[in-house]
Amino acid sequence: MNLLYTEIEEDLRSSVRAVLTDHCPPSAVIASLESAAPYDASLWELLASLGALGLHVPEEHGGQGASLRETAVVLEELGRSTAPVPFLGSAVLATTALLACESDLVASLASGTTVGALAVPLTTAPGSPFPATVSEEDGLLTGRVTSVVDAGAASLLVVPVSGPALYAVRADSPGVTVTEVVSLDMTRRIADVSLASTPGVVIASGDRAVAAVESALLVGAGLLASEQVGIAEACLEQTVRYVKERHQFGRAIGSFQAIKHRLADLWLELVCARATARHAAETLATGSDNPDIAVALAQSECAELAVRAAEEAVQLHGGIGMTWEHPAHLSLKRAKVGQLALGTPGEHRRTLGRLVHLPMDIPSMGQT
Amino acid sequence: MNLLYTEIEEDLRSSVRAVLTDHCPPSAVIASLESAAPYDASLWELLASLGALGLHVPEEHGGQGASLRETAVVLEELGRSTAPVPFLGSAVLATTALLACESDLVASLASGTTVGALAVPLTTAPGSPFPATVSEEDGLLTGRVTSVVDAGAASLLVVPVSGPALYAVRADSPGVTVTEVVSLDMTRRIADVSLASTPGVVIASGDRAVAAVESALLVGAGLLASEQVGIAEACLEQTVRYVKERHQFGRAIGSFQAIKHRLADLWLELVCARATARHAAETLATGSDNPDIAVALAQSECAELAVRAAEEAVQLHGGIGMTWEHPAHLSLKRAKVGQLALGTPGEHRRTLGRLVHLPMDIPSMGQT
Amino acid sequence: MTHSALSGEAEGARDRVRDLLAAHDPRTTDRLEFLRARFDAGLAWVHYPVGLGGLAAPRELQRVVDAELEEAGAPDNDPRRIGIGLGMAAPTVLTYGTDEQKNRFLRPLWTGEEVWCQLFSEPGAGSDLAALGTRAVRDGDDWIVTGQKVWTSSAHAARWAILLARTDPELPKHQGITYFVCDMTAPGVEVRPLRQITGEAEFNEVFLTDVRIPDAHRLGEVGEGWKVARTTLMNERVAIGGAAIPREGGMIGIVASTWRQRPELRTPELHARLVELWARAEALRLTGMRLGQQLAAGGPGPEGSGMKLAFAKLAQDISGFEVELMAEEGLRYDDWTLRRPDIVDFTGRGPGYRYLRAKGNSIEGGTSEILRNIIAERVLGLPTEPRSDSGPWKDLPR
Amino acid sequence: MTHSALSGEAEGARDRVRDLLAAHDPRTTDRLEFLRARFDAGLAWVHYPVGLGGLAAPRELQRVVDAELEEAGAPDNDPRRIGIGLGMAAPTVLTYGTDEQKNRFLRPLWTGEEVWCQLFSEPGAGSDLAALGTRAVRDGDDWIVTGQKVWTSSAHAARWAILLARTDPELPKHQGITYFVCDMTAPGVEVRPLRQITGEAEFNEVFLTDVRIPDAHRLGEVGEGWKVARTTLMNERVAIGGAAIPREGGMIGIVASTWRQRPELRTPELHARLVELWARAEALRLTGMRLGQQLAAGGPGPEGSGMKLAFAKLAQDISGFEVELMAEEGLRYDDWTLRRPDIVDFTGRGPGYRYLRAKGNSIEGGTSEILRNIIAERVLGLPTEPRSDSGPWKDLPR
Repeated sequence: MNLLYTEIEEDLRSSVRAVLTDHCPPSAVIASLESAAPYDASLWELLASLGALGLHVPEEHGGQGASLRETAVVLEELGRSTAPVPFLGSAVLATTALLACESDLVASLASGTTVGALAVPLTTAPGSPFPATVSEEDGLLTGRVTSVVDAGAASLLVVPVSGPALYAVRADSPGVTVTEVVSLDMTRRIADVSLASTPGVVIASGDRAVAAVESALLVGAGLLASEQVGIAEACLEQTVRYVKERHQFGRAIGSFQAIKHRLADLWLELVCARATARHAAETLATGSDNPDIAVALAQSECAELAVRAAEEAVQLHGGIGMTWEHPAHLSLKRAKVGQLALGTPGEHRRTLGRLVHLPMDIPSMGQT
Repeated sequence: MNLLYTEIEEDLRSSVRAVLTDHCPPSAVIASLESAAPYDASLWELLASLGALGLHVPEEHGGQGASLRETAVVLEELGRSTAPVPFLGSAVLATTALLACESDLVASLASGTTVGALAVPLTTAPGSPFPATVSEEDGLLTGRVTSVVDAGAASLLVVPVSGPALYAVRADSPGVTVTEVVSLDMTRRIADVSLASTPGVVIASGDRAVAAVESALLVGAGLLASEQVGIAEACLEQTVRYVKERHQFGRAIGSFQAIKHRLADLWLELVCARATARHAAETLATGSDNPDIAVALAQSECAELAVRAAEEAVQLHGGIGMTWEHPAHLSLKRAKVGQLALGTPGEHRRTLGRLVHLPMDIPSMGQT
Repeated sequence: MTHSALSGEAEGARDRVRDLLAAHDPRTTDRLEFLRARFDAGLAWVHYPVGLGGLAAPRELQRVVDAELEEAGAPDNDPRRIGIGLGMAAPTVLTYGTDEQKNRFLRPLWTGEEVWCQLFSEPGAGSDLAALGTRAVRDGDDWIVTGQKVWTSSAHAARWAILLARTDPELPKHQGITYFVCDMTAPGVEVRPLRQITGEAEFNEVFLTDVRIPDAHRLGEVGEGWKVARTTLMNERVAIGGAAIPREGGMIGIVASTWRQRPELRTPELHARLVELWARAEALRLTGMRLGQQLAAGGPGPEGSGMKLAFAKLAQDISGFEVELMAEEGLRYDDWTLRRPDIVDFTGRGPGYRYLRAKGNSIEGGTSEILRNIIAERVLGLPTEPRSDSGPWKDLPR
Repeated sequence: MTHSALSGEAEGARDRVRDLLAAHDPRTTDRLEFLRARFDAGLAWVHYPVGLGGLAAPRELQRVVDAELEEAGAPDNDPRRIGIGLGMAAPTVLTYGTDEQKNRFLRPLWTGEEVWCQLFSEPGAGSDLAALGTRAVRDGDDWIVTGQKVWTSSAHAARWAILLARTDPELPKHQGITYFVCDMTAPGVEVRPLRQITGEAEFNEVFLTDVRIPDAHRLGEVGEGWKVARTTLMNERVAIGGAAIPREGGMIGIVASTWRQRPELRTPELHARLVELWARAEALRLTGMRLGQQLAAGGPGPEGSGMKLAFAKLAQDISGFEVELMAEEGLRYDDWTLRRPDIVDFTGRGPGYRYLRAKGNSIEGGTSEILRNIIAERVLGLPTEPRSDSGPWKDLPR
């Protein structure tokens, strides 16, 4: 089991980081927060040209034939920069669901010509019951799904339908309404999706549809841990840089021991979280360990860490970290929403307890 | 509602502290740890002569006619010094149970001529079912109670008996076996008590017996919070003193900011815990608020605080705090056992949640 | 102050209130006219000197006056809107101002005709306020002031500011500071809203470019600005939690209600965390109550230094928990529009707002790090850090 | 080092092992005689020089030799018993010793005939080891040493000690120290057991009163003791967690078993805490595994500095939890008798012992506070504190 980054992964990271550094500086992200366009289309094209959108898609399906390990590295970088691109919705959730169904539609997602979204609430955790708020009648779909990540950017919706089944629906089909929500994280927006007698194409049904959705949720949660590591890493780096530069009382504030110790603790938590995120990516990619355990563990550790790192960044930047112009809040909002996305740490820990045979049934439950 | 200390209470504190400083220095407590005698009889007599053993016992029952507020102040001082005296078992638990039964036996406990113990496991929380592991047949008692605090020092056992009823049993009666346990806290020892066809005297039965035991447990838990405040206060004071004196790297270690901030946080927690302990004592004494809530709250806060303060004391004393000769471990052991005594903080919080209408019933319980 | 002495004073004050009301019926008198008359009657702040809105009477008497006037339906001076003037500028002007300054500034300050703001903090001088770098250079009877101030509430509404500026960079940092009253309408004063992570702009940045301040608007001696500022800052610290609040007052009450009303949100882990937060909130409430009792009993009340620290941490933990508890709703925000609120309202908006706004609690008005230093040094008596900033201000690293 | 080069060396070493076994059949040879012969054959530590128990061969070859000898049933030198000699004294003697010292000390050290201990820490010099005050004064060909050392493992069994003493108090603290080998049987050496909060005495205090040490037992130059000690200390830091441990290895496994076997102990709060601890333990296990892979790949592995810190905190949290989980059993202790254990055994005793012993994890071998400083300065590159201890040792506050 390889928990390190390979040379190929490091090369990929460099390419992605170079693009993000040039095309997605904090000032641009902040400027985008209130724009109507939910994502940065030109950045998306640059990522597509790097092949970053279809890394874990086999070559015969139009992808790079790499693995989820490489996709995880891209997410680390996207987390570092809080880039406003629909990567989680399209390149992770929708792509994984389509791959599991062996649908040809995956090729256009891998190439970036189509943006996809998986029509489930962003808070859905792996292991949840099949989310079927849409029903089918005479081949037409009707129903509503709230809080769908990246739906506002998507031209292709992958929709779980009671039955169970999984449908592909073009976003410009009759009866489709996508209503943007005012999101806490404006760099990763959610939207409510309504279908009213909308035509769609079945891409899987029965157990296969259930498995496809579960696979997407599990992969999504597992790779989100890598994004969270990226968020935390960037927060720690920015904070370390700031406390070295910022002088108060005639000293760099980073020479004060209380600040040093807090950052040392944060670094250590990051080191441990990174091991769990790599473990999840490796396990999802190779099946070398139980992926359900690996994902639940990585989410337990990384989701909390990202929030803590972002909160420490805001605090240790003092007043400047509370301003709209400073990027600290981008990380804070991404991290806080990440804590809710694809299962809260509490839900993942509950799952973990079940998976590793630490049961919760309590004899005295009745009396409380 | 008075959350301060009255002048009378401060005078009482001074008297008790003077006795403890003179007769119960850390060296004496450490020397006592491995002695067969479970407590310091001469210190007990001194406390008796101050009237400290019957403060909340009405004068007509041979006590001082003060209140539980004053008894709480004595416990703060006993916590500070980790004095090896059977105060919790005799002057709190047994005395409160006897008072609730209006038994004449309380007078000899208040005067200190008799040491009493309430025959329940020390871990029993207020609100627990009536603990009846002893049964009665033809007026003779048979059964076993484990982990009874201060039983090794007691000549009078107050024994809950199935029925329910409460009996007074002389420790030198036929069939009584008191087996000392190797206790984690050797300054507050526990013992297992066995009765085999032992004669006893009924002092309450039915609801009155149940209420007496509950009263003892509630008062015990509530006043234990004051002891825990005393432990934490002493740990903080000793640690502050030590870090001012101890020099490393050419500076008092208390000038290092990480240590300063940790001690500031600890002080703040102590300030808050003290308010809850005073509130519990005041509420138990006067009924000015819901005592069940007040006790659950105080135990939630103070039991954890004492452990944290003792752990910080050991850590910040460095190597010396790990030695048998240094008193830090006395506080650590007293605090850790206090966390288990009369309900863990977790149990008290569960009770608190129920009392303040924050229910725990969970719709999705079945799936975990 | 004995009780009977206060009773005598109270009788006198009640007479004055009666006279004021008789001469200026609140139902028919213009609000501002009434407030001016109240000031002139010495009933504005009774412990201030006669002629400056007061009666040189004990401070406790104010409660009696306020109660009587409120009962009669008299208008108040909207103290939340002019808090900086009342709480910080006025005591400083009173202590250090010349007679001319006191006569000029205090009346319109108290009536609210002139709003005040505070130009102290700078981008480079936050926790270390005494390191401030805004320069004031003497030019005849004026000073010419240039620099940048930040975190200024009410700057956009203010007529006057209390201002700290450096008049001698050669001296150690605390010694070269002078205290001024700055006219916010003077040329060279530019106010820009400072937007926060909540989307709102509660505060402003203030840019001062060659602003002329007459020497007559200096408060205290040249170079004694730090001493003067201490008077201001001592009056800033509000006794948070000093007032008795009910159980479940504040944020914990919002979360507790949600919990009770929304069983579908419950999990055992969230339950354990909620009860822990509830207990901490209740403990802090009791601590505030105990502190109030200590202060009332004339005790030293060092606990006060800790209340803000504990309150900030609790508010952050509760609001962070609330977003998690709300699950899907936690993904949403109420409004990112740039607003300019007059006051901070934690309860009127959504969980996301509370979460973000509470982050400021541990920064504004003294960071939690500085408060821990204060507790460690002033309450616990721990030694200070070795100093690195005792040389001339101009040589300090920054 | 190429693979084929190692193969060639390995063949040669295997031949030597065969020769050793042929000449000294482990089944019939006295243990000590065998170990001496092994040393003389250069198979003790193959990377040591020829004549000093080695073959001047690559260190990796040792694994081959050890495996061959183990398979043949040869006795080992009980490395846990003589860890300080092997891990700290030997590399220092090898690096700084004279030929005479190397010839005298290394063979009986390796065979275990002579146990070594370390006289470094003092009551007044713990985290700040370089502040040590034990004095060594020159007297002809000898030094006369007086002082007190503490936290000394194996002192009661040791024949020799590595010792740091101050030979010049006028110099700054790092410069006036000299490194000696001290004969633990010399007059004036007194060893007292140092009892810990667990009731055991793993360590000793060592009192040195006018102990004569010949100058021939000095290691390195006079005044260069700190440099010599760095060699010793670099060899001390054990790569905790470097080895792959199985899931639920260590303390978490004990608690998880209890949980599974004792449903009556379960509460929702304890469940949430247990799963959180389990996750932290598993994360730390994976971190150790990742660190091992980094080291194997020749990476810098700064993660190593953090492992001890994280391990200490985890061990303390798990053991604290375990006592709470055990409820009534948590009130009890297994044994307060003063014992003198050779090794620390966390799993063989009860929860109370684990709880108390784990408190030492964040103190011994570098406190967690010092480790945080190291991470902050060496890994994150944060600035050091202003120094207060650069003057002559004798003038330092203590």
